[in-house]
Formats: sequence, C-alpha cells, structure tokens
Amino acid sequence: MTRENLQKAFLTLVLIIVFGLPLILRSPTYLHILVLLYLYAYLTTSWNLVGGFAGVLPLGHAAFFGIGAYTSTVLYVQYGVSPWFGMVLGGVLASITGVMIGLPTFKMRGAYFALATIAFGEGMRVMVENIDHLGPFNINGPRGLQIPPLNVGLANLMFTNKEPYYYIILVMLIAVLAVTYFISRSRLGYYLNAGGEEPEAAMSLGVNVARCKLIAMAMSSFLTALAGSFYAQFSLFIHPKSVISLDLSFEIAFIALIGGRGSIVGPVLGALLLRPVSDFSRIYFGATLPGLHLIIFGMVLILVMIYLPRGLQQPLTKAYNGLLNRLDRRSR
Amino acid sequence: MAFLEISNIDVSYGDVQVIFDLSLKVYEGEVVSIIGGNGAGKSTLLKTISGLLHPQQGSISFEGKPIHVSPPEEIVNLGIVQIPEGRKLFTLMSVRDNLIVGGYNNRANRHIAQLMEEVYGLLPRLRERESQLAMTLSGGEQQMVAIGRGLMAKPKLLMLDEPSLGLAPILIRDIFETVRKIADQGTTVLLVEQDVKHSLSLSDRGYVLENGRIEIEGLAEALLENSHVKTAYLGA
Amino acid sequence: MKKPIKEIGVCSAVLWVLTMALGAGSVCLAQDKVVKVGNIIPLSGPSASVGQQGKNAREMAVEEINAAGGIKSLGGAKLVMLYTDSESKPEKGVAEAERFINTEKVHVLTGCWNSAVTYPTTAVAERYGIPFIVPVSVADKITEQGFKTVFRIAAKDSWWTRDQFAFLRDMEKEFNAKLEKIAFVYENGDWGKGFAEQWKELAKKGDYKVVLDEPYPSTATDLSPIVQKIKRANPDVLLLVSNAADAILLTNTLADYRVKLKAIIGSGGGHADPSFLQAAGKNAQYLFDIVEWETDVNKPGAKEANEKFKSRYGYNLAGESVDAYLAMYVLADAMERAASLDPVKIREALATTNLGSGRGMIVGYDAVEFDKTGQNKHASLVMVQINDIGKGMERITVWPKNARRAGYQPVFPMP
Amino acid sequence: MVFILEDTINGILMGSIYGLTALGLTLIFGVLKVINFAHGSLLMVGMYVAYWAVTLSGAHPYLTLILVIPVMYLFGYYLQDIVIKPIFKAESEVREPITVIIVTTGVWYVLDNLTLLIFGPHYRTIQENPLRGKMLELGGMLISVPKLWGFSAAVLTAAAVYLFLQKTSMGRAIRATSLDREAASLMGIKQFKIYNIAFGIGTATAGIAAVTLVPFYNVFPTVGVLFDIKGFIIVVLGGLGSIGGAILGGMIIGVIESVGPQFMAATWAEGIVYGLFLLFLFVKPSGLFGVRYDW
Repeated sequence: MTRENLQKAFLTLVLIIVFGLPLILRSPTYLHILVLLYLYAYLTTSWNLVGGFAGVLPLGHAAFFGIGAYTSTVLYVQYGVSPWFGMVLGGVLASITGVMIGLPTFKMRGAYFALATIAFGEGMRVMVENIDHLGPFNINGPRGLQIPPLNVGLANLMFTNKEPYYYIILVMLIAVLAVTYFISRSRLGYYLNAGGEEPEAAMSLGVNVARCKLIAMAMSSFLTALAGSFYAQFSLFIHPKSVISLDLSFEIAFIALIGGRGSIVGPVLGALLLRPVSDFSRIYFGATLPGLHLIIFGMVLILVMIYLPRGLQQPLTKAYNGLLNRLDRRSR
Repeated sequence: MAFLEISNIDVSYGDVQVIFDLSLKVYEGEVVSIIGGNGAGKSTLLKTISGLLHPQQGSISFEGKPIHVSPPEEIVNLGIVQIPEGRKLFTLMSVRDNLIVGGYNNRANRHIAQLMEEVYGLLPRLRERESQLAMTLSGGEQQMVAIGRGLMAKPKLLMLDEPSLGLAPILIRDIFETVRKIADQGTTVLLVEQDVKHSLSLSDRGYVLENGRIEIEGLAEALLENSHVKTAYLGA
Repeated sequence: MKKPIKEIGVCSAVLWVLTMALGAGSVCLAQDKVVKVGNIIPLSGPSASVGQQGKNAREMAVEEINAAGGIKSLGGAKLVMLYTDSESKPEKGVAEAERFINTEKVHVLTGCWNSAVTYPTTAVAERYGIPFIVPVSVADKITEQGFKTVFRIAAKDSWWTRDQFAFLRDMEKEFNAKLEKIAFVYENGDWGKGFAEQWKELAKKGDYKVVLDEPYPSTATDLSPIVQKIKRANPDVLLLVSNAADAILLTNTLADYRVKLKAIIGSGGGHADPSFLQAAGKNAQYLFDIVEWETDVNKPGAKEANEKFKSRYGYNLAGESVDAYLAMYVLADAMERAASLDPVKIREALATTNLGSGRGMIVGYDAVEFDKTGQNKHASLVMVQINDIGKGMERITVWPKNARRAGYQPVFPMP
Repeated sequence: MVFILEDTINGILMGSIYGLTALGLTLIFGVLKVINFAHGSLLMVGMYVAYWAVTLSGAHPYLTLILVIPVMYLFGYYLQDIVIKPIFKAESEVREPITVIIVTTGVWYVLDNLTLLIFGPHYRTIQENPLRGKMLELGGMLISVPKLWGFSAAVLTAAAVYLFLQKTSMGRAIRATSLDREAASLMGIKQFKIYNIAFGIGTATAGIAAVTLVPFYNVFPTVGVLFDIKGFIIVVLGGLGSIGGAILGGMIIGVIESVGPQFMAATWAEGIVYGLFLLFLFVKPSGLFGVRYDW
C-alpha cells in the first residue's frame, strides 16, 4: 500500500468507528458525553480559524455561541421558526458582530487582543442579563429561556434520544474539519499563517493581513454560532451565565492550546483529553472532595503545557507519521 | 593560547542550521573583523558566543575556560560583552540609567561611578544627554549610548554587531574612530560588519563568513587585497 | 524532550485506566437491593456553601433511615446516596442527570438548589420518568412545566413573596406602625428577578409606594453605591434577595452608612447561610428573614436533630438544609408505600404522599402532600428576626404568631 | 449635589484598592509579557494569610503586613520559579508565550479549589478589628475609614514600587528586562531571576491589597475571581506595565461604579465599564500612560 492509501484507510477506519459507535455504545450517558465532546471539538476547530491560524488569542467566543443560541431559541419559541433557519440567521448575526469587533481589535497585539475579547464577551453577557425585551423579542434577561420539548423531529432539531444529536454534531464536526483542511491549504490559510507569525513580513509581500483576519473571524464566529443553536436545541434551556460565560470562552481556548493550536487535528485531540478529564474527575471526586476535580483539571493544563508546549498533536503526529512510514516501507 | 577560541561549532535556530563547523580565534589585544553578507550567520555567531544561543556541536572557550554551555550572564561576568545589532537600548530609560544597567555584572558593579566617568570621557555627548530618554536620541547618539553601555560592563572582549547600521557616513566614521580608541586602550575587539572597508582598515585580522562557514581568513591588509573580497564586498 | 512526552503518555494512560476501573466498580455495586438516590448539588464554585450544607443534611437523614432498618417493604433495602457537583452550571446538571439515570440507574433524583440548574435537569428526569424531588429551588416555573415526576418540598417563590407581605401587614397591625415606602434590592439572577416581579404586584395591591427597584450584580465588589441609593431613596422597608457574599457585604455596608430603616426583610439564601450570622455579627441585628424552618421551631425532634447536626458539622441546620433532610424522609416514606423500585410506582407513591409525622417532620408545617403540579401544598414559611437575647446573635421565629418563640417580643420597627 | 461628591470619594477610595489589586498584574505583565490569570487567586491566598494572621494574633490588620509581604513575596517567587519558568524556557523564542496564560489559568484553578478543599466554602470576616465599621463624618458625608487606609496603602505601595523601579539597581534591572530581554541578558542580568523577583513583588502587592480588603471584606475561596476581570480592565486602561496607570485606572473604574448607579441600575453600570473599556481600546489602545507599540 502506498502512503496515500494508508492514510485513506486510516481515515476510513476512524469514520467507521465514530459512525458505528452509537450502535455499540447504547448508553445515553456516554452518548451525551460524546455529544459534548464533539461539540467542544467543533467549537475549538471553529475558534482555531482565528486563534490558531491568525495567531491571536480570542477569549470571547462564548458571545458568538450565545448569539447563535439566543437567535434560534427566540425565533423558535416565540415565532415557531425552525431552529435550522434560526441557526443560519444566528450565524449571520454572529458573523456581522465578529467583523465589527474584529475591525478595531485586530490592530492590537497579543495581550491587548486577548483582553479586548474578554471584555467583549463579558460585556455581551452583561447586556443580555440586563435586557428583558429586545424590540419584539423576549430574551428574558438573566432568567434564561426554555424550549418546551413538544414538537420532536428533524425539522425542529429536537429528538427524544441522543443518537440524532450525536450524528448531527458529528457531521458538523467533520464538516468544520473539512473546511479547516481546505482553508489551511488555500491561499487564505497561507496568508493567515504568514500574517500570524510575521505580520510585517506578510504585509511587505502585499498580503492584506487585516482582511484575511477579518474573513477568518467572520467564518469562525459564523461556525461558532451554529454550535450555539445546536446546543440550545440539545439542552432545551439557555441562560446568559451558561451560554455566554467566560468559562466557555476559556475552555475553548484551553482545548485548542492543549491539542495544539493551528493544527487541524489539535482541537479534536485537545477535546479528547480535556473533556474526559473534566467529566470523569468530576464524576469520581466531585462529591467526596469538593474542588478536587478542578485541581486535577488545572494540573493537567499545567503539566501538558510544561512538557508539550506545542500541544498533544506534536508527539502524536510524529508517532502517526512514523507509523505510516514504517508501514509504507514494509509494504514495499 | 588564544584569548577566545571557537572550535568546530554547529548552531541551529530551531530546525534551521545556520552555522556549520566554524572555528576561529581571537588573541588578546587584537581587533578582529568578521565580514559577510546578509544572513551569513554573523549575528548568530555573536549570539552564540554571548550565550544567547548554544552550539549543538563543538566548543567555545575564553581564557581557557569552556563557555559554550554557560548562560549569558556568566559570560558577561567573565568579560565578554556584546553590543547588539540595532543597538537594543532600553528605550524608556534615561541615558544614565542605560549606562548604569550596562555595569550590572559582577566585575563592573562596584566601579560604576568610575566607569561612567571613563565613558563620559570617551563619549562627551552622552554627558549632555544624561537625563534624556534613550528613545529621544538621534541614531548616532543611540549608537554611542550602546557603545557606552557596553564599555560600562568593563569588557575584556568587546563584540560589536554592525555598529554602523543605518547611520550617515559621517557618523560611521565617528563610530569607527571610537572603536579604534577603545582598542588602543587595550580592549580586545571582535567586530562584525557589512561595511567591510572601514572595519578591515582598523582591524588586525579578519574572517569572511559565507553561508555559515568561514570561507577566508587572514590579516586585514591581505583581505583588503583579496580578489574575492574585493568583488563580493568592496564593490570593485 | 523525549522522556517527558513518555511520562505524560503514561500518566494519561494510568488516569484512563483508573477512571474506567472506577466506573466498572460502581456498576458492580448496583447488584444488591438498594434504593439509589442521585443528588445533583453545587459543591464547588459560587454556591458551594449551600451545596455542602444540603449534602450534610441528606447524609444525616439517610444514616438515620438506614440505621432504623432501611425500607422495610423492600426487605430492609438501604438508601444509597450518590452525589455529584453541578458547579452551579446547567449543562453540568443535565449531563449528570443523564449519567445518574442511564449509567448509575438511580431510582430517584434530588437537587439542584440553583433554579437555573433545576429547570433543565428536571426535564431530563421527566423524559426518563424518573421521580425528581426538589427540596429547595424556589422558582415557580419548576412545578409549572406540566411535569409529572417533579415534587417540590419547599414553598415556591410566589408563596415566599406573599408571606413576606402578609408578615409586613401583620406586624404593622400588631405594632400599630404604618410603613409606606418600600425598596427592592436583589441579585440580578433568575431568583432575584422572580421575587422582584412578584413584589411589584404585591406592593401595588398592598398600597405601598415603591421608592427603589434595584437589581445588582452578585459579583459586585463594592456595594456602597447600592447602599447610598437605598439611603437616598429613604424607604421604610427594604426587601432583599441576596447570595451569601453580597448579603454579608450589604448588611455591613448598610450599618457603615448608618442607613435608618424600619424593617429589612431577607429572602433566605445568603441571609440564611450559617456564615451570614458569623460574618455580619451585630450589624445583622433586627433583620428579618423568611425561612422554612428555624432551630427554635416548636416541633418534637427538631431540637435534637439540630443539636446532632451542629455537633457533627459545626453549624446549625438552616431552612434549606432542613428541606433536604425532610426530602430524604419523604422519599423513604414513599418507597415504603411503593414497595418497589419501579420508577412508575415510586412516582405514584410520591404523588400520594401525606406525611404528617415521623422523625423527618421537624418542619413548621403539618404535613407534606403534593398537589397536581408536584408542589407541596402545606409548605409554609416562617419569619425570623435576628437578635441577641443574651446568647449572642441568633435567629428567633416571630411569625406566624402561633409559631413565635415563647416570651420573645419582636423589635418592630427597627430602632 | 453633595451626594455626587460623596460617591466620587467612595469611588476613588475603592478604586485605588482595585488599582492596588491590579498593580501586581501590571508589573508582572510589564516584565514577563504575560497576563497572569492567577492574579485574583494570589489575592485570595493573600486574604487567607491576612485573615488567619489577624484572627490568630489579634493584631491590627495592617500590622500583619510584616508577615503577609514576605510570605506572599516568597510564594510568588517560587510559583514563578517552579511552575511558570519551565514554560518560558521551552518557549524562549516567543515574545508573548500564550502557553503561559494557560498555565496561569491552571494555577488559578488549583489555588482556588485547593483553598476550597482545605478551608471549606465558608465566608469569613474578621469581626474584631479596629477598622471595622469605622466611618469618618465630613460635612454630611460619610467616608469609610478602612477604605481610607486602603487608599493610603495603595498610593504608598505604588509610590514605593515606582521608586524601587527607578532608583535601585534591581529596579533598573527589572525595567531593563521589561524593555528588552535579550539586551538585558547581554548586560549580565539573569532574566529568569528577574522574572522570579518581579513575580514575587507582584504577588506581594496582591498581599498588600489583601490586607487592605480583609478589614471590611469577606474571605472565601472564589473571592479572587471577582477582582480578576476588573484587574484586566484596569491595567489596560492605565496602560499595561504602568504603575501609576494602574492606580489611576482603578480610580476611574471605582468612580464609574460608584457614581454610575446613582443614575441607572447598578447592573448597567457594570456594562458601562466594559463599554468604556472597549472604547478606550479602540481610541487609545496604549492606555493612559502606556507607550504605543511598546508592548
């Protein structure tokens, strides 16, 4: 087998496993955990378009997530509009917001950008918490919105069991990974990367770094908002402190950095490590030794960063490539 | 025995190797020039001597002691002082404070006042500018501060990285005159320059560095006559 | 760099194996005949304090029930408690409910204190038909979602606000003092907003003049601007909804700025937190608070239960922990009658609960009986006043009058 | 209009304390070029140290500075030395290593929850202290005495740190490192030792802030988070790395928070702070005292 075929075979194997998993893993608990894992991998991959390729550290993506969640929920609950439509509209709104916030902030350097996005995210939360009605829309301030689980079905993006959610978020994840893959190979990806590492050099080559970053931001916020709508339909309850929280913005960034920012598989790897650590340590220690699970989480963050500052993808891609090479050689 | 002896070093920036199997010697009291084009590895070489980078292979010794694994502050304490490319002044500090920080190392810090007088003696302009922020000075003055700051460290071996960079010709002459004075007072000087004519004319010996390798070495006058040097660097 | 990578790999592998082994272990346990109770409460994060109290109260009740022979109709089956930390986050509550129901196969769920966590979590229980006992999340909505499996022990917020105003009326009559101007100050969350909306209605009905209606962020680091606002609005009565940190800060700041009020009425929560009395000390004197229960309640067993609790955990039972304590007895009673681990039967038994006596009934009201929505019909509230009558600051029941501590004369209006 | 004056004074006093909590943040950022997300947790640790020092000794809260300052200095020094330094070494080529941010966040989680594990979730205040509840009456205005002390502590600390940086040899070395790491190394300055010291000083100032808060504030495991975001806003407003800017930025936030609610709901005043912050970033990103493109 050639190297290319090996890679294809490997990819097919992974796809078979992830698509077949619900057939073996019948427990809704684990499906629920997996749905959230994929959701976070999806969010982080979307974040990566800005945070990874454009070389800045946005810490306010929860605002876009919130825009998506609120748009689809308000439209669905109060006007009966299908969440699929709300999802796209939320994406568009988030994308406009993203460009508006990106215009002034992309001029900033490192820490300023990070802090500005934190303030943007928190400011968004404060606004939602303070506003009960936005024109004809009831967003209910700090009390959040419930989605009555009445009309189950694909049209309403609402199901009684976990499997449909699992497949929807899986497809979304694969789609966003594909998008990233193509962007990373496109001119835009190249420019973004160049602009992230050597902004002056890129600029001198005539690359419009600012515009590239804005395009990335628009895409990233659009994709993030889609996940917000999905999450709202999955959990059927949203409120500002859960969908527009700093914790969420941070966790997305953590997953990216732990996995390896700027790489395509990084977010997935990061989610694969951090989500189980966070879930299982809470399950096993959360009740007996309050806080221990967050100590473990914190320790994992510290240790991975000390030993693998480039993230998990670095040794794993090396191992993967090594394996491919070995198989490749053996088959010849 | 050579004052500074570099033997067969390889140096890389990340995955990119910049210096290949390089050896050179500097004897006490000499002025040695390293010349070469952009990207030849000159700055990398100086950074390696200063301990900002460490060689993957080979060794560097100073007065017989190996220094290639030492951190920069220890190397400064031994008396090797670099005046970095682009001056790298502490822009938001006064000229005086820049000089004081220059004398931070163990050998110099007890003689700050005396050293400062010596520096002001050599570079009287700096005394006038004493309380001005370094960033408000002109390019030539900034280079003076950089040199003064280097002298504050009481160097045994002073390394200058492109001191003429970005300066008007008249200022360049000033700078080289100052370097000559420093050498005449007994400080060994290792000079990295693109301005080959000036630097070789005040040096004792020279090395030509190309693509991370020493291509030619010899006495300064001989190098000035060398045909390769002439065509490649002197534009003749 | 090679070695550390290996270490990390080994570490994470060990972690995985460990968690999986633990997971397998907990599944094995489920074979004995036990009643598994899943409790979702905040044990870390901003509400950790109340979560911990609820956990302690549950633990004490379950120990008592099991020591007394467990569920006799199930052959002495023991109650087995499973706890999990919601961190006050809805998504964690939902995930944990899923896990408790599907993986741990719990028979009953309880929780979650934060109303924002309780809504979506009860929806999960409803979907699987697992009974969910809510000791204290007070938002009306929780029992008004049309769910069949949700049972709330505590009063809902419309009753809390109703009783706060009834209390005010009664006190005005009793002490012949007319209070007119009223101020609302509350944390800007679903709890505070819920109360404030009902206060507004009640104030209108009761002919009070609302001089201030002020939400504040419960993460505020300085509450003196709010206190100044209160001072300048110059109300007679101040109604509060606060979490612990802000309740303490607000009380101390009110005292600092010498704000003269005729009555301050809290709404449990932060004001009922055991740390509150310790941290606010003398500044809390004469403050009224509405609670479900107080240590001086005139009920057999109440005093003993509190003493036992205090000697074990170092602080008094509070209204909210008593609800958790009672919830376990309500559950035991229902299990006894259900004589089955079938959730449908348990739900039916819970729905027909009429518990009027027994060790758990140390609450002020007569019985626990759920209406169609799952709300405890009898749940009632008492008002306490914080005062020092010789043994340091303590909480003294003053209202309703028939529950008032013998010999105590409430101080009203505040001097 | 006296009330506006009264609120402004309160805002300035409380704001100066915010500034003091942010002082270490700005110092650490200035030198290490890293946002220390664990700063609020360091403040929290300081508050626990001060709380226990006062409770166990019964001394005047400000007297515990003798203990708190060295304890916090060493804590910060070794935290940087043991936990954060390795990442700097691994990422030595990066000017603003983002990985360090993640590590400081990890430290935040660990510290907050370790405190929860050890001391429990309770809220503590020091009942018996000579500053508690003291108010100064001034022409019909009430001014909090503990906040007045806090204000003095903030101004004195800022002045002391400023003078230290300007006038001492170590201070110059710290400034030199913050301006140009590589050049500083070439002067014989030990970069990582400077980082340790800067982190130590930053942590010690958080300790001082903790002492000013303890007489009138609650102590609990998550208390630091409340001051964290505020600190970030303050340091950007004042100019990252600027000592005076931190105090002034704190005062601005304090005044908005104090005067704002008199004209609107307090929850909106919080929004105004974020709005102003963003506006400021767009108009003058270097902050009040920061130098453009310096960082």
